[in-house]
Amino acid sequence: MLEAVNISKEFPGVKALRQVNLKFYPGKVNAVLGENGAGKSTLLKILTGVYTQYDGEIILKNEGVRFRNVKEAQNAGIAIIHQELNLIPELSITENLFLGRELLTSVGFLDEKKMDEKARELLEKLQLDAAPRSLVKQLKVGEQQLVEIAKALLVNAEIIMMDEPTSAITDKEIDNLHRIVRGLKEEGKTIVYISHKMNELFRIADYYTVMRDGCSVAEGEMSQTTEQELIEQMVGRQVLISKKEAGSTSEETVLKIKNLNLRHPSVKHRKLLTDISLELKKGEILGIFGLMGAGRTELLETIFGMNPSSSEGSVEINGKEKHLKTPKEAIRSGLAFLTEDRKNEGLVLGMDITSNISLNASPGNDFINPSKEKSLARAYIQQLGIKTPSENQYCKNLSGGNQQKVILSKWLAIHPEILMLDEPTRGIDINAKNEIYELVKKLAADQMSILLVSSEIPEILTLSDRILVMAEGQIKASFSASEATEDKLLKAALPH
Amino acid sequence: SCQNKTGTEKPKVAVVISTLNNPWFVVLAESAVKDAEALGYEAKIFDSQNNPATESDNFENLISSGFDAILFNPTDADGSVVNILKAKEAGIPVFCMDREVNADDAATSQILSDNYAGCVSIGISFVRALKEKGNYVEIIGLVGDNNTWARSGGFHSVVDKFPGLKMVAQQSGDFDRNKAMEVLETLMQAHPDIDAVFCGNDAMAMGAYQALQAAGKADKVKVFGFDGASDVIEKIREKKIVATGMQYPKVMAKTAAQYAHEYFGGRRIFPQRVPVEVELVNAANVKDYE
Amino acid sequence: MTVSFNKEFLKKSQSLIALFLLCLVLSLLSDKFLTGTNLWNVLRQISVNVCISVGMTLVVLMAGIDLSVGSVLGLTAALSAGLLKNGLGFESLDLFVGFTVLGGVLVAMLVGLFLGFLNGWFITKFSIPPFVATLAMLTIARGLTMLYTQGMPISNLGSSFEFIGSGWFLGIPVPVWISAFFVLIVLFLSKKTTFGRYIYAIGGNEKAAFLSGININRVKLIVYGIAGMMASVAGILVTSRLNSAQPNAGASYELDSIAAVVIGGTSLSGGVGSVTGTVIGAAIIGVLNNGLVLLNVSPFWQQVVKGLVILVAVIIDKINQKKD
Amino acid sequence: MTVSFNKEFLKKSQSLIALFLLCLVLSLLSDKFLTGTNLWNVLRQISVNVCISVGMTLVVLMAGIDLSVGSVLGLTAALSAGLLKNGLGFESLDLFVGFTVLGGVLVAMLVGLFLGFLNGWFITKFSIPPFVATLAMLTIARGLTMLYTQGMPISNLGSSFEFIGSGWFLGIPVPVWISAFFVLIVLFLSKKTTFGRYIYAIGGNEKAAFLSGININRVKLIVYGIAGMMASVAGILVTSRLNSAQPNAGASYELDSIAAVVIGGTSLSGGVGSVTGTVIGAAIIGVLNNGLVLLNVSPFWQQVVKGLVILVAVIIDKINQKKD
Ligand SMILES: Nc1ncnc2c1ncn2[C@@H]1O[C@H](COP(=O)(O)OP(=O)(O)OP(=O)(O)O)[C@@H](O)[C@H]1O
Ligand SMILES: Nc1ncnc2c1ncn2[C@@H]1O[C@H](COP(=O)(O)OP(=O)(O)OP(=O)(O)O)[C@@H](O)[C@H]1O
Ligand SMILES: [Mg+2]
Ligand SMILES: [Mg+2]
Repeated sequence: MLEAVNISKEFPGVKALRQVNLKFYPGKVNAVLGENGAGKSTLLKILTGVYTQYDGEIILKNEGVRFRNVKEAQNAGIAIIHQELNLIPELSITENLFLGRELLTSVGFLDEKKMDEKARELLEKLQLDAAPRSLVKQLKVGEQQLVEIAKALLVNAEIIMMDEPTSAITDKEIDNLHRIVRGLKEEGKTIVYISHKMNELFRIADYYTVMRDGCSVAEGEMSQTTEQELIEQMVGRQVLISKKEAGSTSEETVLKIKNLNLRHPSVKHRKLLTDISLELKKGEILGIFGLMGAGRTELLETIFGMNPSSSEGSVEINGKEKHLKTPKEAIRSGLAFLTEDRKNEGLVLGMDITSNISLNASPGNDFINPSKEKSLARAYIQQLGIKTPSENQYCKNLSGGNQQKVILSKWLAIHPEILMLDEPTRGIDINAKNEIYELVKKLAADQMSILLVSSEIPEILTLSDRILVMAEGQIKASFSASEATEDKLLKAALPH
Repeated sequence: SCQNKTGTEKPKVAVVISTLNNPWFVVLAESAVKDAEALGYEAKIFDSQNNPATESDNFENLISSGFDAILFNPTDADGSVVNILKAKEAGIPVFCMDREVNADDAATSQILSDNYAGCVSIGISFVRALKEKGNYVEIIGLVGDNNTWARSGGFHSVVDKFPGLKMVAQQSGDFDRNKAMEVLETLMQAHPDIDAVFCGNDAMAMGAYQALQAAGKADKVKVFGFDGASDVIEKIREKKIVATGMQYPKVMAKTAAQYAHEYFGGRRIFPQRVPVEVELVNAANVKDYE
Repeated sequence: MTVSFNKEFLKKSQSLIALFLLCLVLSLLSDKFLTGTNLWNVLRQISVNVCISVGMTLVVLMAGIDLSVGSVLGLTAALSAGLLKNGLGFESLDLFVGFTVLGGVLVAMLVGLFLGFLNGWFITKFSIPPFVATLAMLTIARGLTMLYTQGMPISNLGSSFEFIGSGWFLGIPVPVWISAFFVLIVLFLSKKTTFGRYIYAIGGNEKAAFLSGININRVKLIVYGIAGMMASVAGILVTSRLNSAQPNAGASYELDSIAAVVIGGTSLSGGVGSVTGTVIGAAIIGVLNNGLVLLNVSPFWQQVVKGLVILVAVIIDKINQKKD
Repeated sequence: MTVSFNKEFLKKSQSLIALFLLCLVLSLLSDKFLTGTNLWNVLRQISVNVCISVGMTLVVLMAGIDLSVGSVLGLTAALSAGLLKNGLGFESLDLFVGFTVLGGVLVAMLVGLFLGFLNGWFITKFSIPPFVATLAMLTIARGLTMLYTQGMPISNLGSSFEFIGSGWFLGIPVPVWISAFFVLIVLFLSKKTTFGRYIYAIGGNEKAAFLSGININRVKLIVYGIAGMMASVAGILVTSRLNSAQPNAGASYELDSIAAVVIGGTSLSGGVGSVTGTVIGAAIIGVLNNGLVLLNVSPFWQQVVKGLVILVAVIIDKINQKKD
């Protein structure tokens, strides 16, 4: 159906693709695997007319094509969900869905009604509970990702490419998406699917291609391979993920939250958080699990001082009551917060890696110490395996997973007492994920306390000493590491 | 300066003008150029954009590019003094046109149009036309411009002596025809019964006249301007505008160019101030003005 | 963007509150303010700024800016006046083309459109920041105006031309008809067509708009073209009002226009705002100018008061928005 | 932001190429251009714009804008001149305070700082768009200047004051020393301090900066304060050069200043750019003004040529950047 022949692409200082050859088959889910920075997104962008400067050839239905812009690829029947969200925050869901392919009335004007109707249908199909007219900026990242998916489903494309469509959504929505993908597959469409979640790939994919360092290194039927084999092809060696050993936490309470409540910003009498109480011990990793919209992000944000006027309750750090009114105060009190939305809240994309890592690393330090910052940046590049030509690379030029690593470095660099992680391994490849797990475990062993929010049950189970389950803004259950299982967590997380 | 020039090279005359954003000054500048060229010199206009700092830049630049005389229309009576002194230091004669600078023996000579005196005569004609009684509106020019205050001052020095004449509003029209028209449109709402309008220049007088005409009051309200612009002269002929002060940009330009010519010829003694009278133009004498 | 009668709508119409308050205060301070003639005066006076500003709104919605509107106004005004008065002569061909009022107006609008396209072309073709490209056009067009007019006004353009700026039609001043006509067209364009949607999309997130297959350069080109054309319409209004084209007509109008757009709630970073908001913004500025003269506030104090009122208007707006 | 001698650096210095080309052309066209006096003239002439523009650079880097610089220049210039000339009298207390040159300068700078803070306060406290807040300040400060001066210049301020604007020190004009001094300070501030990094971060991604614990409001307040203070420094330069404070000094300087910033490669949407770029931008404008006068280009044509050269300069810049 669609074939890439000897495609190469170079960015200043980076050879992103070297002579990539691969094929995508109709009626199949074609998975593309590879570490962060292997070139997956770049390849998809070439195949969809985003990048027009490249060497090599694209063959679509046995004919060579060269798209000069996005529209041409669209017209050729190719739809794509980009890895980075590409929505327009100030426009409504409907307006975003139909952008560039609006429905018109017979006289040629916008047919709002019809578009809203279709949007509502589509949202229902994806089980996204939002009005078609609500603005995209009011949606959380996960919801936005669903909108992005809906956008690709809207056009009747023959080839649908999905670049990490599930990085921000939870298992429930993933199942939903997979149902839809299977439907498309049955219609004979070509699906290209990128994900770092191995178990997911084994559930949905039929055929795979592995990329490494800008080359395609292996391909085959999904049913003929194993996770270990794939990982070895991606990474070049074995990766073993080990569970955190119990018992390294002390009895000293670092963070104590009592009766935390958060009002809804616009709807009166609605609460986003209700009577949350929890304790975090020194050196403990406390996992917080929940489905999308459970309020986990709100909880972390509130602790971090981002909702001072709409929240009540007490937050104690090291036994001292704190009224944190800004992130600055929170950071001063020893908190760090890795947000889930890296593009809008995490990175200054126009600055280089060094500056981003040092951005909040120097409280009370008025002057920049270039050599110190440089060695700091280099240390983290090394430690987290950030794939970049140098520490002076602009963050906007990094692959998604590597951007995530830069944000993590930025927070680690201030050596917080309490580290709050909101979906820390979103979009991170399996190898790097493992490295981050090891790092988190080591930090905990060094007496850092960690609040871990994740939608990936294996991640929660691997890392946590204790697990809280949230639903509808409340804590519904608490498990120790030994008693928690996937089943129990899921059951507790379902809203009643 | 010119003494060092060889005979083959024509002396260069700079015309530094306060602004080209106003037709009156365009006439002044272009006449000066024409007259200088007619006398056989190369001449060139510098626009100070109503900004003494820009004027300063102009002076520095023209001094370093070797001009031999300056026909100068200053932006400001005080702010321009340093500039003239700079030229003097470089041995370049400066002949002021129209506007005065507050320094003796800085400029070689000043050929001046006396805005204050001109508006005194307008004031006198104003008092007569209104028979010492009535309500009037004054539309002044740009509030930061010193001509604005010279004109307003001259006018009021006469008119304020007559208690029967009451100024019901004083507003700025920025020397702009459109702005003056809009201002008067609005003022007529608050003061429907005015008898006269005095405007700080002729562009504003035209705007005021048009506002009155549109409101059907052109024959009841007497309009006075200043400058001697041709469209106002025509309106005076049609008895639609009462009077204006005729300034002579062309005469001033010619005199200045002539002085420069004589300076090159060796003359060094010039009168410090040469007043060029502002003449009152009204229906009685309008036929003398083409 | 679809306006239904809900909170969203109330939120959007907050600048109306500032306008109403302003009118209320003025009508208390002066019994002349709320008279028919005065209100028609205000409407006629703002129609020039409204024409420029609706075009500017589209540009700003797209996260652009057009500093050249005042100069384009001046140049097209001078051109149309020159053509009307002197026609177009080709001496070598012994050819002379006279222009009717309609002809002069059309040429002006075409030239405005062309200058706007030129702005858009530089901006899209060489990815020059809009600020720089239109600043260059500001200077160039003003220079060309001066060259064309030799710094002198072109006057006496005939009474049928004057009618455009000073006439009345069905009890309403002609400039008000004209500006209302263009407001409606641009409003419609911005709200009901794909083109308008694309403008918002580009301002909201240019990259996302690009990835949705929108031809961004084309949209930009057209929007700058419209802005140029609207400036020329304003130029015709000013010229016909005075029955004379002034060489410095329109100088610094860009600031007034951007002020109307921004006071009307359109964000300079694009994507948020509306043409209706701009009309309200222009009305606030116009009413303020009128009120200050009506109350005979001294010209020295006027500027101070004007600045304060603009601040207060925007603060009222912001406080009301926050309450929601 | 760390500048090492690599491609990045070359890319940043592209506007230098435009400046060099411009100088080359001018020195070929006029033998007066490359003379010592002329170059000092150019440097002295641009020092006012440079002073304003380095402050403006910080504001624009933060995705803000300051339209009030020209008016703040005017007000502080008038104040310092007034104090120098007339001192400060409190009749009721029978008290009179005279001012030395240094005292007058300091008061002007403090007032500039204060007006800048006021801008910043409105912008952060009421989240008013910078364009509107500083536009209001533009009007208010100009009005206050008119009130203070009654529309008349304040002149004859004494020769020691005049020295600041017209004197020479170690063979270099004093204004050049002063502007160089401030350029270096602001350059250092923007590149070598965390405060400078915060400015870039806020312009690049305000939300991320906030979440990184940066006190955004404080940074904004200080930056607008600096911009106001730099405007007052420029005001002192202008006033002392003329030995007279003009009531409309600085009018429309904001455009020149923003032009210098943008031509120098700083993006109006913030986060990208540099103080060095701005100095080059100001130099391009200054050299151009100087060159056009040296070459005897008529004033009307000057505007046209100026616009074209600015376009070409920026296009050269862009094309060179694309090549990479
Ligand atoms: N615009 C750009 N400029 C410079 N380098 C770039 C640019 N975009 C991508 N790269 C580089 O190209 C390489 C491939 O990036 P790509 O985004 O394709 O990786 P990926 O396989 O999608 O990784 P991830 O799993 O993290 O999304 C990376 O080294 C990246 O840093
Ligand atoms: N600004 C807002 N306006 C309206 N509703 C909001 C806003 N922010 C959050 N919500 C709603 O609050 C609820 C909690 O959302 P939140 O994102 O905190 O959950 P979560 O458990 O972190 O989910 P996720 O996995 O998506 O991060 C959701 O129903 C969300 O739609
Ligand atoms: Mg990717
Ligand atoms: Mg979340």
